[in-house]
Amino acid sequence: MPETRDISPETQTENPVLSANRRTFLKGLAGAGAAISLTGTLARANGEIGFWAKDLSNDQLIEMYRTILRIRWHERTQADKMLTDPGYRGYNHFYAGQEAVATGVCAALNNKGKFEELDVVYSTHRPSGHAIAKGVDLKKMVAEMDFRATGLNRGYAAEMHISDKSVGFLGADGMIGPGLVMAAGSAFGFRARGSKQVSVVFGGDGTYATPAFHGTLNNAALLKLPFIYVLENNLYHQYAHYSYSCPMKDIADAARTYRIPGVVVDGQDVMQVYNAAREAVERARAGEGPTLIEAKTYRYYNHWGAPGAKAGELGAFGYDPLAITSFRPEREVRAWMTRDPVDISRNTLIRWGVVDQARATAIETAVRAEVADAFDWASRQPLCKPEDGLKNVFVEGSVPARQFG
Amino acid sequence: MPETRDISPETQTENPVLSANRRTFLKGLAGAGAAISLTGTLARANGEIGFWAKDLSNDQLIEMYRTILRIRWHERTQADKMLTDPGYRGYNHFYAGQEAVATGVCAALNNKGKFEELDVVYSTHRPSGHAIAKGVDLKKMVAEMDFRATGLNRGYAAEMHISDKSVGFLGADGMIGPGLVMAAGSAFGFRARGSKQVSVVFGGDGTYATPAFHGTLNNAALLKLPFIYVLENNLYHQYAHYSYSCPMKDIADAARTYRIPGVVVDGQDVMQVYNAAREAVERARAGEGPTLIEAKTYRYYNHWGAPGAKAGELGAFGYDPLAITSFRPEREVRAWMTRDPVDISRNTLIRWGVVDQARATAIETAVRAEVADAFDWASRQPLCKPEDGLKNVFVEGSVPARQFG
Amino acid sequence: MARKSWMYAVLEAVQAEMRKDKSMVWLFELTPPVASTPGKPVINLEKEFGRIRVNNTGIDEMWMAGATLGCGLAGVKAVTYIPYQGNGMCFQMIQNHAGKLRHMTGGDAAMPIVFILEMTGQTPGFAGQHSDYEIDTYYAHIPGVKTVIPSTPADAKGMMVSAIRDPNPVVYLYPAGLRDMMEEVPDEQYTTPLDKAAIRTEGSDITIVGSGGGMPEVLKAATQLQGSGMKVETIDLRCFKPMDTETLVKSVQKTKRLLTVDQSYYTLCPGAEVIARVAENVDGARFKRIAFPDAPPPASPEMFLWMRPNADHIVKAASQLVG
Amino acid sequence: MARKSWMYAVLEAVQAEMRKDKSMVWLFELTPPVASTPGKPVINLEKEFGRIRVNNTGIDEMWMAGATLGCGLAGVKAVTYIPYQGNGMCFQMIQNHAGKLRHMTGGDAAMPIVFILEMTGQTPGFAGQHSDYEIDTYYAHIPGVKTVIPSTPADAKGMMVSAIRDPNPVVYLYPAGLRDMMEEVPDEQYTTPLDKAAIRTEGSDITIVGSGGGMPEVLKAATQLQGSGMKVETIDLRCFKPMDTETLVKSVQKTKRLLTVDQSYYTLCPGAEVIARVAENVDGARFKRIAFPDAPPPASPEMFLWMRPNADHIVKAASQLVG
Ligand SMILES: Cc1ncc(C[n+]2csc(CCOP(=O)(O)OP(=O)(O)O)c2C)c(N)n1
Ligand SMILES: Cc1ncc(C[n+]2csc(CCOP(=O)(O)OP(=O)(O)O)c2C)c(N)n1
Ligand SMILES: [Mg+2]
Ligand SMILES: [Mg+2]
Repeated sequence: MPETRDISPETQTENPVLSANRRTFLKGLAGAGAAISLTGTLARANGEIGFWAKDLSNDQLIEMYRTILRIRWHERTQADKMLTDPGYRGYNHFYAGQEAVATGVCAALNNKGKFEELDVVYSTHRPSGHAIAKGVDLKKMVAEMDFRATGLNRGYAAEMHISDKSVGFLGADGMIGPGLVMAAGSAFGFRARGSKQVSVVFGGDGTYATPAFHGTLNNAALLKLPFIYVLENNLYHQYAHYSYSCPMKDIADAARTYRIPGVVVDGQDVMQVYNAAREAVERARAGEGPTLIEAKTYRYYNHWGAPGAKAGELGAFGYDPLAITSFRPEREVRAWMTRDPVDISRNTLIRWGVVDQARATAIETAVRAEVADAFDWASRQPLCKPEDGLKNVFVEGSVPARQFG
Repeated sequence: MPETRDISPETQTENPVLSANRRTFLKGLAGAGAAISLTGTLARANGEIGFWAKDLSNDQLIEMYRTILRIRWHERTQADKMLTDPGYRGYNHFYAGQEAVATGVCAALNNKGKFEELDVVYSTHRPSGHAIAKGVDLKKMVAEMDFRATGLNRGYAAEMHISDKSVGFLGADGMIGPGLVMAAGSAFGFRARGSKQVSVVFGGDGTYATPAFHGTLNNAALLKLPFIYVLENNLYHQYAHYSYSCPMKDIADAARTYRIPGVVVDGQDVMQVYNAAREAVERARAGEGPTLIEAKTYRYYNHWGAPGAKAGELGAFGYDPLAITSFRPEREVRAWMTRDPVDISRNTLIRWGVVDQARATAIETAVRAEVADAFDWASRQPLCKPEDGLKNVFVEGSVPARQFG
Repeated sequence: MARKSWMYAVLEAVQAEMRKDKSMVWLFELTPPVASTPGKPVINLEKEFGRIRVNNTGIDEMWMAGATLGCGLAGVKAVTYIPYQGNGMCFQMIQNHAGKLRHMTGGDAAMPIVFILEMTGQTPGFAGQHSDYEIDTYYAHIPGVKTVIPSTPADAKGMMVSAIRDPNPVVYLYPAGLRDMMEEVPDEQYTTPLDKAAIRTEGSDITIVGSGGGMPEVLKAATQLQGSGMKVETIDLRCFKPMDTETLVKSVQKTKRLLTVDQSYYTLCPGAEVIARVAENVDGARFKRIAFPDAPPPASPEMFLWMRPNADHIVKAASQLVG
Repeated sequence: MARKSWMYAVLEAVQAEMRKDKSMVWLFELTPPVASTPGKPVINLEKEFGRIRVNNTGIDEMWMAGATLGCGLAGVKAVTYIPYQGNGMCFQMIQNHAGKLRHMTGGDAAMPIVFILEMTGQTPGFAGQHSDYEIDTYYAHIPGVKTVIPSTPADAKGMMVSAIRDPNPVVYLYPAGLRDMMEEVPDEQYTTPLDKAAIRTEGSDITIVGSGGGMPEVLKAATQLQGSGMKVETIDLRCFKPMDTETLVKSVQKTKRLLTVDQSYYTLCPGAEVIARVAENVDGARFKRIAFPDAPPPASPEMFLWMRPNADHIVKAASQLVG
C-alpha cells in the first residue's frame, strides 16, 4: 500500500474536477503545475509547452499510472528482498522518487514493432525504471538482476548493464558520459537512414561535468539530430551535491550555447514530463534537432543498494556506509517524499475522472501481484553455466579458456 | 621591408595624433576599435574594457612592436628558407597575421624571474609566435626547429613541441584539447600554493569542439582559478571553417554557461588584445577566476608549411596539396591582410608619437638582422647524437636500446 | 586489376559497400575520403554520398568513435577514419564500450562498425604524439574488438571489405607510412580473413614476425638474408586479435628460431605476445625481439632513425640468432 | 608499527608528505581520502588540508589527470585518486602527455605527480566496466611513466612515499580487491623502490610470477605446492615499467620453469612480457601462462569466478609444468 502523506501538491488546486470539463481544467492545471514547479518557469528556452497529455486516451493514462507503480513496486519488493533474504544476491541503484521521469518520457516514444522503427533509449547505472518504462519484460529483468541464465541478458549484464533490443532499450552501461555520445550517434545513424526514429538518453546531474556533455550536445545541435537528452537532476551524484560540479542552478541553461531548447520540467509530475518529452519528440521527428530536458527530481534511497532502508518502508534515511563524509539531510528526503510521483499521478487520474479510488487501488494491487510473480519466477530460474562466460565475445564462437594455463 | 598596403584601418580614424593629447585620443581610438571590430561589441560579457595600454611606458610599447616584428620576420625568414633551401629540414605552422594576439597577451604577463613567480603559457601546434612573445631565446628556438643538439629542447621537440621553462613557456604539445586541461591544472596548483601566478592557454577555434573545452572552463570557473583561455579564432581549423563545428558566431558566448566573462577582441590590434588580457590577468590575480578571450584573427599561410607561398612574399594563396577538397578564398586572405597587425601597431606608435617613421623602420631593420643572425647561428650548430634519444625518458639515466635485438 | 595506392584500395572497398548499403555512414575529421590513382576515376565519398552520410566532424575523436558505435548499436553500418593525432582520444570509447557491449548484453548487441585508426611512427622530425607507433598494443589487448593491421594495398582492400561485413567491431590500424605503397589490386570486392597471419616467405632457418608499418623493412631484410643463403620464413601478423597462434607455432616448430620486429615500444609490444605464445608451445626454441626502445620518439631525425627498427637491425639480429 | 589496511597505509604516506610540502594537492572524485584502522587516529585529508588542496571534482577524470599533470608541470606536487570507473577516461592524458612531456622537452619538464588508478576485477556480480582488470597492460606500455602495482599494505605505503618523491610521473595501480588486507606497517615514512620485483618465496623447481590483485591466490597456491614438496620461487612483479628483468631472468635460470599469473586478459597481459623477457635470455626453459580469458568479465558469479585465475588453477598448472 502506498504511504499516506500529509500534503499532496494536488490539493493546491481548487478547480472542481469533472471528466466533462477536463480540457478546461487541464489548462488550469498546467498553470498550477508551472506555479509549483521548482524553477518558476517551464520550457524557458522554448516558449510554452503544449499540453499534450490532454489528448491521451484513458487507457494510455492508466498505462502510465501502471508503469509508475510497476517501477515503484519492483523497487520496494527488491529492497525488501535485499534487506531480509541473505541468500539474495541482486542489487539495485534504486530509482524510487524518479518514476515519473522515465514514465513520462517513454510514453512519448515508439516502443513496439520492428527494431528499425523503434525509438531507442540509452540508460545509466540506475536503469530499472527506464527499462520498465520502455517496456522490457519484467520477469526477465528481475531474473537478470538475480544472475539467472534465462535473464534479460542471460546473466551477463546484471543491474547496471541491462538492455533489451526488442523494445529499443539499448541499455545501460554504467559509465557516466559515454552513453550520451553513443545515443547521439544512434540519432546520427537514424538521420543517415532517413528514418523517423528518435534516440533518447537519460543521464543524471553527474553527466553535466563530463567531457561528453559538450561533444554530445554540440554535435547533435550542429547536425540537427533526432536526439533527446533527459537530464534527471536529482541534486546529487553519489554523495556530492550538483553545485559541486555545476555553476548553474538550471543545467538546462547550458543548451543556449548550442542554440537548442533547454527545458526545465517538474520531474515528479508525469503529465508535465510527458508534455515536455512529446514536444521534443515532435521536434526531433520533424528534423528540427535535439532538446535538452532537465527534470528536477529526487531519489528516495541512497546512491546504491539499500543502506539506511527498513524492510516494508519506503526510502532510506540516515547513515550510508558508502557516503563516509557526506549525507543527504533526512528532512530533504522527507520533503521530497511529500510530492511523490505515485500520488501525483494517482490523484491526477482520480481528479480527471479517469479512475476512481477503488479502481486505482485495484490497479495497484494487480501490479503488486505481477511484481511478486516476477520475483517468484526469477528465483526459480537456472543459474548460468560457468563456461558460457567464453561466449558472446564475438558474434561467432567462443574464446579459449586461459585461466587453466 | 613590410609590404605597402592599400587600406590601413588606421586611416579610418580622423583624430589628429599628438602625444600630448594621447589620453583623450586613446579613448577615441578605443571607440574606433570597437567600431571596426568584427563583432560590433567588445567584452560584452564583461562590460567595457579599461584602456590599460594608455599606461604603458614608451619602452614597453616599443617592445611590443619589436615582438610583433620578431615573430613576423622569424616566419618570413623561415618560409623563405623552406622555399629556397632544399637542405633545410625545419618547418612551421606559420602564425603570420596573428602576431598581435600572442604579443598583446604576453605583454600583460610576468615573463621574467624565478620559475615559482612566472606566469605560465601553454601553446599549440602553432607555437612560434607564442614562444617569441613569451620571451624564449630566438637563436635556440630557431636551432630547435632545425633539429640541433643545442636547440631550445636539445632536438627532442622540434616545432610543434617547443617549450622553455626559464620564461614560463610550458610548451606546445601539438594535440588539440588536452593542453587546455593541463593549463587550468597549473592554475589549480598556483591556487593551492597561494601564489599570484596566472596560467594562460592559447587555443584555436578548433579547440571549441573538443571535449576538453567544457571540462576546462567548468572546472576553472567552479574553482575560480587564475586561468585565461585565449581562443584565437582564425576562422579555420585545418581546412574546415569554424562554422562546421560551432553553432555560434562568437565562441566567447560559451562562457555564459560557466558564469565567467567571455570577451571578444579584435586580434589584429595589439593594444586591444593587451587591454583584454590585462583585465583578465587582474581578475585572475585578484582571485576572481578565469576569463575566456576570443581574439578574431586570421593566418596568412596555409595550415602547415609553405605551400602556395613565394619566397620574398608574405602569405600563401591558392592551391594547398593538403587541403584536397577545400581552400580558403584568396580574396579572404587578401582582405585580412589589409588589417595587418604589424602595420596597425606601427601606425599606432607613430600616431601616438612614441616613434617616428625613421625610428620605426630602424627597429624593423634591427629585428631583421637579429633574426638573420639567429638562423645563421642555428645552421652552424651540431646535430644530435643518435643515442641521446634514449635519455630524458625519466629524470635519471637512459633506457636500453631495443632496436638491435 | 590496376596498380592502386593503399588509400585508393581502401576507399574502393568502402565505396562499393556504401553503394550497396544505402544507410552506411563514414565519419572523418581532417582527411577527406578522397583518393586517386593513375588510370582510375577519382573516389570522393563525400561528393558521391553527401554530407548526411559522409560527415566532416569537429576535433572530437570521442564523438567520432562514439557516433560510430551508436550507429552500430542502432543497426547502421558505420566506419570512422580517425587521424593519428586522435588515436588515443577515442580509446576509452572503443576499449570500454565497443569492446564490452556484446558480451555485456548477453550477445544482443551487433556492432557492424569499423574504426580506422591512423598510426604514425614514420615521420622523423615530428616527435612525441606526432611520431609514435604505440597503439597496436593498446588496441590488441581489448577483448571484444577485432584488431587488424594490413600491410599491403591488396590486404588493405580485402580486410576492409571483411571488416565492414563483419558484425563485430573492428579496429583497423592504418600505418600512415604505407600511404605511398602501390600494387596491383583487383577492382571487384573480395574478402581477406580477419584472423589469419600471412606467410610472406617460406624457410626453415628462422621465423621473422612483423606487422604493419614494419613489414617493408622486414621484407627487405629477408631478401638480404636469403641472398646470403639463410632460409627465412617471414610472417606478416596482420591480425592481433584474434591472433593466429597456429601459423606462428607451426613455423617455429620448424625453424626453432623466432625473431619479432615491432615499431611499437619494447615493453608489451605485439612481439612479446608472439614470443609468449610460441614459448608456451614450442620447447627448445631461441627468441629475440626488436622494437622501438621504451622512449617516446624524439624529433631529431638523427635520434629517431637510429631508434626505429630497420632492415640492418633485423639482418644483424637474425644472423646472431641463427649463427 | 600497527596493523593497517591498504588504504590507511597509503593515506598515512600521503598525509606525512602533505604536511611537509605545504602546496602538495590531492584530487579525488568519489572516494574521500578518509581511512581508519583500529587503534590509530582517523585520517581525513580533506578536513586536515582543506578544499583548496584536497579537491572533490565532478565526474571528469580527464580533468583529474590533466589537472594533476598541470600541477606537476608548474612545480606543484600532486596526487589524484581515480576510481576504477574512470581509469580509462584519463588514459590519453597520461599516455600521450605525462608519458611524453619529459622527453619532448629535452628533459626540462619535471612531473612530481602520482596517478592512483583504482582497478576492479574483484567484484563478481558487476560485469563489464565494473569488474574488469585490464588496465595494467595499457599503462605498462607507456614509455615515460613509471607504472607500479603494490600488493601489500607495507609495499603500498613504501611505494607511495617513493612515488610522491619521484620527479617522474608515476602510475600507481591500486587493485581494489586488496582493500581489506591488513598487516603490520611502520608508522614512520620509508621508501620502497619503484623498479624492483620482490621474491616472496624462494625455490628451485619453478618460478611463479604474479602481481597486484592476483598475488593472494599466487601465494596461496605456493603454500599448497610447497606443502606437497615443490620448491616454488614466487615473485611479486610490483613494477611494470621499468620491469625488473634481472630478478626474473636469474630466477628462471635456476628453475627453468616459468608460470605467470594475471587477472588481466590473456593477449598482451603482463605475463606475456615476463615470458618474452625470460625467453630471450634463458635457453631451454618451459613456459606457461594463466590469465583471464580474452573476454570481458560477465556479471554472473558462476561465470566470473570460473574465469578468474585462482589458486587451484595455479596449483594444477604448476604441477603440469614441473611434472
Ligand atoms: C566515468 C565514470 N566515472 C565515475 C563513475 C562512478 N559513478 C557511478 S554513478 C555516479 C554518480 C552519478 O550521478 P548522476 O549522474 O547524478 O546519477 P544518479 O546516481 O544521481 O542517478 C558515479 C560518479 C562512473 N560510473 N563513470
Ligand atoms: C586531438 C587532435 N586531433 C586532431 C589533431 C590534428 N590537428 C592539428 S592542428 C588541427 C587544427 C587546429 O585548428 P585550430 O585549433 O583552429 O588552430 P589553428 O590551426 O587554426 O591555429 C588539427 C585538427 C590534433 N593535433 N589533435
Ligand atoms: Mg544525480
Ligand atoms: Mg583555427
